[in-house]
Amino acid sequence: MFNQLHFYGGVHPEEGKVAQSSPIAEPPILESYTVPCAQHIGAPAQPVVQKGDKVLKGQLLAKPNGFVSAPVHSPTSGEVVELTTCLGPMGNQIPAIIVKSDGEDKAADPMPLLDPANSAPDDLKQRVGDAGIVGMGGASFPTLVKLSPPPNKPIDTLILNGVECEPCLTADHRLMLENPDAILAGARACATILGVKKVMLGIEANKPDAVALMTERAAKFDIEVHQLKVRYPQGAEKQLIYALTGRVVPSGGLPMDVKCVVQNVGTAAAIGEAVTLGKPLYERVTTVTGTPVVKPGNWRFRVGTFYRDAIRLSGGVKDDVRKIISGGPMMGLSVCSLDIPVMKNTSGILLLSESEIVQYEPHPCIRCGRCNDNCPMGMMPGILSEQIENMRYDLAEEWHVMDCIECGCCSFGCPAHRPLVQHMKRAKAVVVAKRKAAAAAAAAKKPKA
Amino acid sequence: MFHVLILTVIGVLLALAIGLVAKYFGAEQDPRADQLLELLPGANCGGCGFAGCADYVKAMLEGRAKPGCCPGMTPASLSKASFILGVEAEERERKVAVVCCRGDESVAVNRAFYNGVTDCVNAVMVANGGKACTFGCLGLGTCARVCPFGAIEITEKHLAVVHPELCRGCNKCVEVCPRHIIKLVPAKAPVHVLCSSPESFKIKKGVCSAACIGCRKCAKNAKEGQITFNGFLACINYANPPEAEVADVCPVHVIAASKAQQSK
Amino acid sequence: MNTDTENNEIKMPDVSRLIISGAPHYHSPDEIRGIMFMVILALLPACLAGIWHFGVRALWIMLLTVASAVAWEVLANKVMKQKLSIYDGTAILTGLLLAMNLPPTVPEWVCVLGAFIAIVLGKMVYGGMGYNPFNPALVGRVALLLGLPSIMTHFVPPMHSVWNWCSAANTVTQATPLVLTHATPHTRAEIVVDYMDLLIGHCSGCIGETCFIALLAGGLFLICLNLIRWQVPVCYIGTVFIITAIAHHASPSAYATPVSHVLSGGLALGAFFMATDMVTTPLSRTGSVVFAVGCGIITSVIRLWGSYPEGVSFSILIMNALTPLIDKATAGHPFGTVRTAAQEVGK
Amino acid sequence: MLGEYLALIVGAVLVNNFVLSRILGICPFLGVSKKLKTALGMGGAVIFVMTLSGLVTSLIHHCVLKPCGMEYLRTIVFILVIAALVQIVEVLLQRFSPALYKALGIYLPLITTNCAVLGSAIICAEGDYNVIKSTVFCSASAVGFALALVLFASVREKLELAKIPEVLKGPAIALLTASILAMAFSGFSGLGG
Repeated sequence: MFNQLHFYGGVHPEEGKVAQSSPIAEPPILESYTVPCAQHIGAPAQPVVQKGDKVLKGQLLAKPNGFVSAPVHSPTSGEVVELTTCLGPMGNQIPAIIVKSDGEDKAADPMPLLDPANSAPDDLKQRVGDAGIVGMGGASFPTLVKLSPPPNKPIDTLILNGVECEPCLTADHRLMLENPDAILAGARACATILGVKKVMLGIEANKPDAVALMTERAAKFDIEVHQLKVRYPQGAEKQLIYALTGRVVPSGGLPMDVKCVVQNVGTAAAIGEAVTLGKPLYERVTTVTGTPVVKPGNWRFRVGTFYRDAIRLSGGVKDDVRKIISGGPMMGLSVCSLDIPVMKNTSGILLLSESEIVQYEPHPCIRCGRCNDNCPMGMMPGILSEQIENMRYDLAEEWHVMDCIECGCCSFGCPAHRPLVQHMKRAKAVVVAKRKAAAAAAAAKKPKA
Repeated sequence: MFHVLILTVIGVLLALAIGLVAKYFGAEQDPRADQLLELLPGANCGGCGFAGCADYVKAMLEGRAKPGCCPGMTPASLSKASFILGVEAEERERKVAVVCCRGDESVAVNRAFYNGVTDCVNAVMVANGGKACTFGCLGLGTCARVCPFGAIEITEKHLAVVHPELCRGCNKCVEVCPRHIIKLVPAKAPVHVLCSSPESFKIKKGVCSAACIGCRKCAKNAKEGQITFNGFLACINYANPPEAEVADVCPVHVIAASKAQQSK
Repeated sequence: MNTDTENNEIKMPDVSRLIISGAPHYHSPDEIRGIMFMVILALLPACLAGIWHFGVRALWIMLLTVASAVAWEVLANKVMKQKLSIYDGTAILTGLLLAMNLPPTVPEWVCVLGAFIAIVLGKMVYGGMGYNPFNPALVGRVALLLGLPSIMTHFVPPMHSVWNWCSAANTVTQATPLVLTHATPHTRAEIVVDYMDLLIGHCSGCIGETCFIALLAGGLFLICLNLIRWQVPVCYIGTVFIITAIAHHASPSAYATPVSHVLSGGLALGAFFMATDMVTTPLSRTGSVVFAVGCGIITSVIRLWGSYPEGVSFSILIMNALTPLIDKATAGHPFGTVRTAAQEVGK
Repeated sequence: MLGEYLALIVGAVLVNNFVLSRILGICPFLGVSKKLKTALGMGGAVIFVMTLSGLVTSLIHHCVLKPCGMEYLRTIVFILVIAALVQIVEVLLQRFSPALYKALGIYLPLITTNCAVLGSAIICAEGDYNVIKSTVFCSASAVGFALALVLFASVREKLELAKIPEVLKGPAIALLTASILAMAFSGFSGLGG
């Protein structure tokens, strides 16, 4: 209690975790599921089924296309109706497979069971890839890639991220309370794969029940549980590593540069189930919440469930909904349709009513320095924003815009209501494009010279 | 007389010092560099493929580039530059940018109200922008802001329009457009297809009443190979462009006569 | 699966009313107007002290300056064809700060002129709130001080009656405590400065700067609300204290005691309300400390060795000019940078 | 002795700052202050030229003009010397820092006619400073000039991002800012005796 670990900067928005006491519910089988083939960063998976094929629950629908990719499995048994596209949370069309369920929900034969502590690391790694596991905290980076650090980057610490610093979301919290053994088994499997001894689990102090339970269970797995200060963005990789180990991830670097690998508890649970039960990733715990929702709660949704169905299962809405957000209120994506499927990284569906949405008009920066104090990366969002407004991306690059982790603390606290993080996202996109073009130009020049 | 002597002595001594320094520390400079720089537009737009006008001049002097690379040079200054460099003048086709979308607010459907930074790059990052057509111009003016020649206008109905008489074809707007709907085309081309969506008729019809419906009437009224199709989208073959009359047969008026030709 | 009946009962979101916008979707309730209001509130004790000491004319000066500041801003908005910007409260605050920096005997036209210099030349020509490099109120005050020295240094002893109308005509001039401490060494010995008088502001000076306790209360209020950084007043006053203490220790007859330096003049007003002005001071905490220490050094140097008795306004303006450089110097180290540099060296 | 030089330096840098108090050298002050980097380069160039010109002119003053009783030739001789010095600096800069040479542009030859350089030399001659004193004075003045230039450039870099009304952009706002800076510096009056 007295020694809560933390990082520099950050904010403390209203927590709004109304769904934290409602247990994870099982939704009924829906008529059909629209399973997107691009649920991860990297190349979309390649469908291996055709229209009219009969599939079973957990059967492979699409295979990975390249190293940075992940397979997709069927959420239920039934028939493949169509290979089409659907709207993703980013607003773009992504390839998808529609599976019409037969109502029997018959599972395919599970993959052979493995022992998280004693199986061969390569077998376990293979399983993580086969089960289609991706980072379930939001970034959806294929976990197999994360667990395959290059040989020149030794890893000595595995960090489990049970922070869930986003307000409103409670999925990871419930998962830690209801399925701690899967998380710990998954953590052990990851540790075996990476060959590390030290495993740390960080939980924010606003979840004392989860801290107590995990501490009790983790003892026999030799996993340290740490309580962290309630401060957003405590769950950001670089901040979490700093709070737990005191190591600073270098600018532009990855956790592996400081010998760490960070896994979300949801991902760990999925790995645990894939290893001990042989079950691929086709369902996840998602929070449906927000003041307009009649019955906010946590659900174990199958991948491919439309937001429309998720909201309907939660009893619909009672107010006028003005914003639907995929994820939490600080970093989530606002979406413009209900026909978007729940994906492997959908940690929450948040609805905001008229009174909660902010439609401010930005004022000029009054240089109060709050963004600077709030920024967990110690940047100067205020000055950067003015530079970016004037299209001075060169200056912005000089003032370290590329270090931004897009947590939104600056915009959250800005009394002038400036779109600070939005400006920085744009600058990052522009700078990345510029660097790519420069690299391409350099590559084109080289052979001549 | 004595003061004249003193002044002369001081002057001679100083001249000697300057001469010595210039001899031992002086740097060579090509006198042609300044002349060439004067002939360039000086907008540092990067359209030549070099980092600004001065860099291009350097490249020309070192023989790494030809005088025709700058899209903004007038033919007269181009021939002067060729003369200075002592190379053959090269004919260069004038190119202009064209925004391949005519879906302004009156014809295109908005699927949601976008409340954020007035910039297309930002809008695309938020649920792909408010416009339902993912190939439609968002009209938030990113291209107009990067144009060094002020050639792009955002209409009242939020659509970017290039004024070909001002456009120098520097490619900046083409690079910055997050929807990739601005194209660099020969200024001579008589018609353009003002739509970029190759999606199916079903999807396009729901989102924009000014989209190319893929009826192929234009292709039938043009010669072989002048109009090709990419999915449901008619594409002008700029190497062999069709006549301006093709525009008249288009039922949705998505094929429009080029403004550069109209203004002539 | 009786979806039909369910659909009848369950209300679903109306997709056509959805708004899309970039994260974050939550926002803290703070806004500029609220901050400005709090700063004005924090200035009130000092205003009341000014009225108590210098009579109701002080109130009149303050109201007039604030009103003309607002009027000039409206006029500038109209001329520049901008949206009205007076609602953010910065014009009121600037006017009030300027008034508190005027002696109670100033003629009315000086208030209007000062407000013009502060608002129009100090702020609006730069594009309005947020873009001005110098503190507008101080620009107004320093311009008046240099242009109209006799009017701006016509200080009177405090009145004992609130209803006294202390215009220049019916008052006698009295030197401020700082002018006295700035005096020649042999007269200094005779001056006995009563710290209690300085604390409650029972001495001559500008309307808002005399009462240390009232200013301290306002400053503490702002620090508690986290609207100003406590480091700024502490470092500023601390630096002045240390430098004047060294000077006093070296030559007690030539230099006044550090306590009297801290309590007298515009130091408290400057340290709590001017050096903490958000727009014209560095963004980062480190930068603020550098700024405050710089202000302290310049103030002490001008007070001890310059020809002006008071250096607070000048020092803050000079440090305002240094602010971009300080920002640039303190922006160099985001989280993680140091390590990269070390690694690059390692490579 | 030391105190005298300290007073001289403080006086030249802060109190009688060439730009902000004597209003000398305004041309490069306004012209080369758009970017901090060029301002630093210009400041360096001026410090170099002024120190050297202070040394050379006072040598000429003491060794040639005064013994010959030809103080009336002062202005023309000093201009000659300064012009030659600037030429040399230009050649050296072009060789060793072409980027800075390009950035300074026309303002580098303009140091020739920079009244600050001539002004400092004439102030020294008028006050009949000895060689060391005039060199110190000239370099201190140049430091003051560079200080004002750098301060001003940093403020102007910030103003570049401000929404200044179109009519006031450029020299208008620069002059206004310079006047406020000059007012701020006037607070130093009386320092250094």
